[in-house]
Amino acid sequence: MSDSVDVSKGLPPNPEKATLEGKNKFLGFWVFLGGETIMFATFFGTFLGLREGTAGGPSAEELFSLPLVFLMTMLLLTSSLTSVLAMFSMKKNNFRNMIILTVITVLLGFGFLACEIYEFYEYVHHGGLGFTTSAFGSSFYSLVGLHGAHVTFGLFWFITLMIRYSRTGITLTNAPKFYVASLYWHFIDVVWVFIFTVVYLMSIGGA
Amino acid sequence: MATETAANNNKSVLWDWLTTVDHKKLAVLYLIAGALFFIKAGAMAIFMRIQLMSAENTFLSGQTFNEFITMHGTIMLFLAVTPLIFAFMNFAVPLQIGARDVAFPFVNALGFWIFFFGGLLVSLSWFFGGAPDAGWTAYVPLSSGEYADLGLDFYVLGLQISGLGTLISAINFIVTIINMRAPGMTMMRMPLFCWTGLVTSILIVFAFTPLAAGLALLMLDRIFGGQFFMPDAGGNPVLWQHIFWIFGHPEVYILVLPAFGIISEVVPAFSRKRLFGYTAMVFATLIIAFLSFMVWVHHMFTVGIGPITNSVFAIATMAIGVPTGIKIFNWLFTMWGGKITFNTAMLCASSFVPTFVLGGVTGVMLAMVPVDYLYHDTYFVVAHFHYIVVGGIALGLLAGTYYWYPKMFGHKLNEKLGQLMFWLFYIGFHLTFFIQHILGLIGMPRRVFTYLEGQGMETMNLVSSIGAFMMGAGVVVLLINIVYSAFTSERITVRDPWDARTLEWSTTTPVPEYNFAQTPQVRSLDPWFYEKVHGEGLMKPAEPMDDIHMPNGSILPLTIGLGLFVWGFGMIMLEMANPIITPWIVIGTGVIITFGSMLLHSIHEDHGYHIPLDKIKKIEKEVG
Amino acid sequence: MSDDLSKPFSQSALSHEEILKINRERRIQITAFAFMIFLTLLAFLAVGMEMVEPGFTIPFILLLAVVQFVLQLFYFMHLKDKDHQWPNAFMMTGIVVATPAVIALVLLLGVTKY
Amino acid sequence: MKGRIGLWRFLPLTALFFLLAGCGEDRLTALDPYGPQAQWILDNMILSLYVMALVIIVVFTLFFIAVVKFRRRPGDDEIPKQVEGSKVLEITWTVIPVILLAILAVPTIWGTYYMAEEAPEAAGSSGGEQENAEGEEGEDSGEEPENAEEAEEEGALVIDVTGHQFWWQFDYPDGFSAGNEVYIPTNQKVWFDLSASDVIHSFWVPALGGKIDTIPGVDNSMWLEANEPGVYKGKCAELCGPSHALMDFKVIAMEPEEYEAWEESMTGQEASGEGESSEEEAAEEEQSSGNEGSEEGDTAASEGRQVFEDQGCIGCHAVEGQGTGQGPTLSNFADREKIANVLDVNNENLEGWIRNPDDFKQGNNMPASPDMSDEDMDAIIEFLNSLSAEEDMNQ
Ligand code: HEA
Ligand code: HEA
Ligand code: HEC
Ligand code: CUA
Ligand SMILES: [Cu+2]
Repeated sequence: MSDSVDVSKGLPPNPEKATLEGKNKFLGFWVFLGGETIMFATFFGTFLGLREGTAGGPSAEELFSLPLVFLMTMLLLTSSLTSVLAMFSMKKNNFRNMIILTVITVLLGFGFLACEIYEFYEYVHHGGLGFTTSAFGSSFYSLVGLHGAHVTFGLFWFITLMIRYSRTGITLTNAPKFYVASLYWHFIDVVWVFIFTVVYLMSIGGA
Repeated sequence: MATETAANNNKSVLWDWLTTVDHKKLAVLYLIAGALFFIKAGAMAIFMRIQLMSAENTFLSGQTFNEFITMHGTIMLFLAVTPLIFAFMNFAVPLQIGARDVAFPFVNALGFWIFFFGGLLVSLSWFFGGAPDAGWTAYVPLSSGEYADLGLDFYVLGLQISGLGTLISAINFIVTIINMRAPGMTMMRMPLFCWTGLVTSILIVFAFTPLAAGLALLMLDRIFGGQFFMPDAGGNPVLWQHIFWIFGHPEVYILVLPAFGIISEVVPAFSRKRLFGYTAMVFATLIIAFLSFMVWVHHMFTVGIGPITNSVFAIATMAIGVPTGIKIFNWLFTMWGGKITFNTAMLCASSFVPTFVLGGVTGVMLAMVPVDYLYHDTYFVVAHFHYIVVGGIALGLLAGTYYWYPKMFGHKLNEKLGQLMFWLFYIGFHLTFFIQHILGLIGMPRRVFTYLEGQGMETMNLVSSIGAFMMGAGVVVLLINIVYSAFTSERITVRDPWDARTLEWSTTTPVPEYNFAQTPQVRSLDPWFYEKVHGEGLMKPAEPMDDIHMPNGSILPLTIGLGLFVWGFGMIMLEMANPIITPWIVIGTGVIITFGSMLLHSIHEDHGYHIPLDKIKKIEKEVG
Repeated sequence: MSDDLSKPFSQSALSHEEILKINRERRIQITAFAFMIFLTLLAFLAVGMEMVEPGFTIPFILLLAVVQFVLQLFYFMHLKDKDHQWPNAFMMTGIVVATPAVIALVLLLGVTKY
Repeated sequence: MKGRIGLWRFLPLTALFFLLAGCGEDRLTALDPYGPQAQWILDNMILSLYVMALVIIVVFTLFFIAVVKFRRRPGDDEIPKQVEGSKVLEITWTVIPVILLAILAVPTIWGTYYMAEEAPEAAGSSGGEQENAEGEEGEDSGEEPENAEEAEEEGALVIDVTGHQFWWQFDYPDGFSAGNEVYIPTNQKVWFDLSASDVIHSFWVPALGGKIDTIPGVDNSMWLEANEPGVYKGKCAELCGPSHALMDFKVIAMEPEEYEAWEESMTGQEASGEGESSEEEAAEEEQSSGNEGSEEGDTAASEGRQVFEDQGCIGCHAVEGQGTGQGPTLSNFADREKIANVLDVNNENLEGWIRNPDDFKQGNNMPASPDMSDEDMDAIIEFLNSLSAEEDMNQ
């Protein structure tokens, strides 16, 4: 049936979709991402709806600092590029390159995460905005925090994959897994585009 | 060739069921779980009806009554009907598209167990100070930490978990239907049940995610002191209502579409006629699905959002009547000119049509905003949706049960008892719910645990309660029938006891583990009927006989579900006054079980096993 | 075939043309990336330096976000490729469903009546 | 055969409406409207019923015929003609419902705006009401849009409504409140500005009009108009806790003159002749002097007032002027038709209520006073029974 691919000539051109299993993973994951859009949309809507509800606490304009957000954006965007490049290496059956690029992706991701933790720490301890301070605080931390949780999950995913398959090279089983993880990572990146625009830039330049 | 043959041959039956990844066995598990939850929620309805039987009755207190309505609604929608439709989807969809299994058998089992443990968590609330009591809609502030107790935490976390299970099962169905169809089974040759299954799954993907988000917000609000909904700190209670109904309205179509699908299978089968206007039916389904995301504000007309919004959403809501009408008339014209056999399955399926129309037209009446100012939150609404969920979905599920029962269990259900059940249920249903329209109009709000004497509501409520008892009797007859038939019905050995039309009837009964020894070649809509009439009476194979690849069973789905259950329970313990163990230990345990199992699964690469050719030949010979 | 599934490959089955094609595509991706960085910079500058007229800032940066969103989806995530109809359909549905939802959560909270 | 069940069920429905409409002594049912809004709703409901009747008749007829005519006789193994579909039919049953829905859409939108009419600007000045009395009459004029302008010139009555678990607070523009019972003049639009203090409730007077939710943090408004004097039952329609079912209220509509008198007795202006003063003592004296009761009754009541204060009741229950928001205002308690909406008015019930309110309304917010001495209880009851505005104005 359809899971019989020609493997005699080497790694097939689209290893992530060479098997039925891979095709299924690929499609299933896209469906999941489709669902994630509306999940994030709900959090975005919540944030936008409650943005003004500062209840006397600090407001967005008072808190946010553009340079830090810019740095974070650059880290994440770049990591997205490296993970794209990793997928090109995968297609060419260049396992070493793929791992190196993925490691870079992960490092950039950790950089991003560190910034975010620093940012939250600052807001809580010096900005006076706790999770429970106001509706603005709650919705801000839950939206950005949800994204941060996705980043964290993505990082652990990459790391597990790399450890698990550190010796095997690219196979028809793990190619879909790497591919799907990289899709996930891009999706996180896409969400961040909206976060920096809607949460940070719009709050600062909003008036 | 890695031919580790079925490893669980010598394991116990119980172990076999706990670790199964076979879609047919999971279907049975879903069926049992769903039926148990249905009986539980139905029994609650009976208690509610006893309380409302007479004015100022004191059978239940206001608090208990609120817990009953909440659990009744929640269980019925999330834990009874959802698994029941999943039972039939699990059983029929792979067979109808000619697949050996679903796309991700492991995920299929995972979905079941997560759903099951989520449901268990909701049900546990009774033992920890009371069930949730804010209605299945859980409107804040009534459901917030300030006004509701632990019960709501069980609601939030239990639904979160079971919703996760539902979500991943839905993804699985989507991929199955898109990727696993047999050769020749184009999208426009798929049976309508597969179409509605696909569309329902898509709706689940896009509706359960906002629910997950909403429940997360509510959980953050209740357990971690979030400020989303309380106006004092800048929050807004209407936010929850939007999120809930963005999910909630599609949810009702999630439930009804598979019922539509079942009707679209049963009616043609017993009218011996192909489905009238197949293409129109498919597109109507898609339009209904699309519109269902654009109408949610019709549950919030009285919130005071403003006249423009209300008007727009009213029109959108009414528009749904058009594609639904297309379906109704197509069913009618399927029967028209056919040769109709009236057995229990067909009785349920055909009576679905007029009953559903009664419920549908009251829906359109509700959509008239200013008049909804009268109907909203009265028994008129209760009557509207029971006409659909009982007169529509429950009848559809009963039809499905009687229809697929022989294929699932190898014997038919008793006809006499079946018809008795049908008439009890059907008459009881009309008695219970028709009169509730009028109750609503004369001023009976819903969710009231009692009503004062002398308001003219006593007789009608009594009638309604009597009807409910009849329905209960009907369900009891069904249960008796199941037991009775298991002992007395003759085994079915033919492939196709109903002389039906779709692929699931082309395999042997009982269905072998691998469904089809050879993947069938599909040449038409209603392929089995086509081969019976135009072909040689058996499906043409699309491939030579060969070893069949099967997935291995695994206990990990169950442990992941268990892990989530423990995790969720730990979260609830954070809210308990004096938990015996530190909640964080419980949470940690749950997290470790969950992620540990997931890790195990991803580390242990399992390629399944092959059933050798000679074994297949032997099995095929045995069943003839 | 399950034994093939966990076996690495010594070589790639890509033909020379296919490798060239992949390299070309990779160049396009890098260009797209550069363009996205540019868009991001523009958005930050628009807000940080108040380059754009105040009333226009929000529509402007939202537009930039949407453009970048499309680029990300279609290039980095390959939605432009032709074997991606189903993924495309699901993302589109997600967006179509999400848009009214966000609008409702922002506007229709009962505080201002529409 | 199932077809017939549905049909004969449906026909009596319309008959039932008229049947039920007759027995509306308690003025609860929406089938017996007493105001232009409720009338509009009923008319349009019946309109939609006709449309639905059409749909139902068509579907049921087709169904009935199909079920009877196309049964398979035993032994008949013929395979019927396999029809694929029909474009013409398909279009027919798309277009006709669209037309029917369009018919319903028009009144829907019109009515939405009709009911969303906002209170005229000059709201709140009660001075206008006197003249209003003759200004507005009849159900018909109630529907006229010009009516709004008319009202605008003269100033409309706007009552603030606050929903509490499980009672209603009505604040009048003139600085006094009423608990659980709201008095309105007949034949004019009365506006309500609604909100809630704790959870969401919903304000509904079936015989007068539609409902609207009262939501903490959100301000809503609606209008109602009664054509006839009388008592109209109101209900809370949104689940709000264990005693949601018992969260009733009453709308008492009076002829405008009468209403005016009531209003004055609540503000205490005319009777005491002390102008704007709403000093506690003055108002209290004025109220008890209104009692036809003897001297003893009078002193007992003022003693009762002392106890009422000592027991802390006054902390939650105002007995004149503005309400506290903690408990229903009792300024006109003696005029209540029910105690806390659930108990018939008599002294035993009142005592029972005060001793342990939770027995009658689970989860309500009034503290129990089981250990209060009998004398104190009697004094409080005496005092509460003296709090009447109606007797005042009848004087
Ligand atoms: C599966 C369940 C299901 C289904 C299918 C529907 C279908 C519909 N529902 Fe229902 N509804 C519920 C379950 C369902 N509903 C539930 C559970 C609630 C209460 C939730 C709660 O508050 O707890 C509810 C509440 C509800 C409300 C809110 C009432 C209120 O609280 O104030 C409204 C308002 O518009 C509504 C409308 C509709 C409409 C227009 C349809 C339409 O889809 C119906 C379309 C069908 C037809 C119209 C019949 C067939 C058509 C023809 C024969 C063609 C010709 C017809 C015409 C021209 C009219 N529903
Ligand atoms: C699929 C959904 C579904 C189904 C099938 C039903 C089925 C029934 N419902 Fe349900 N109902 C809802 C969904 C559903 N309901 C929802 C969503 C609500 C709103 C909740 C809310 O307000 O939040 C609601 C609310 C609701 C109310 C209104 C409560 C209120 O507002 O105060 C009533 C009252 O009559 C009622 C009655 C019934 C009855 C009599 C049945 C019958 O059809 C049930 C028939 C089944 C049985 C009778 C079971 C038989 C089993 C036995 C007899 C075994 C006996 C065993 C023991 C006693 C141990 N329901
Ligand atoms: C903490 C506030 C509080 C205190 C103190 C209090 N009450 Fe109440 N009272 C309430 C509330 C709240 C209600 C409305 C209960 C309901 O209907 O849910 C109420 C209702 C009543 C009613 C019925 C009102 C009606 O509209 O029919 C009476 C009578 C009454 N209280 C008398 C008293 C007396 C006498 C005392 C003193 C012994 C007292 N209350 C003390 C809060 C209070
Ligand atoms: Cu207040 Cu129900
Ligand atoms: Cu709906």
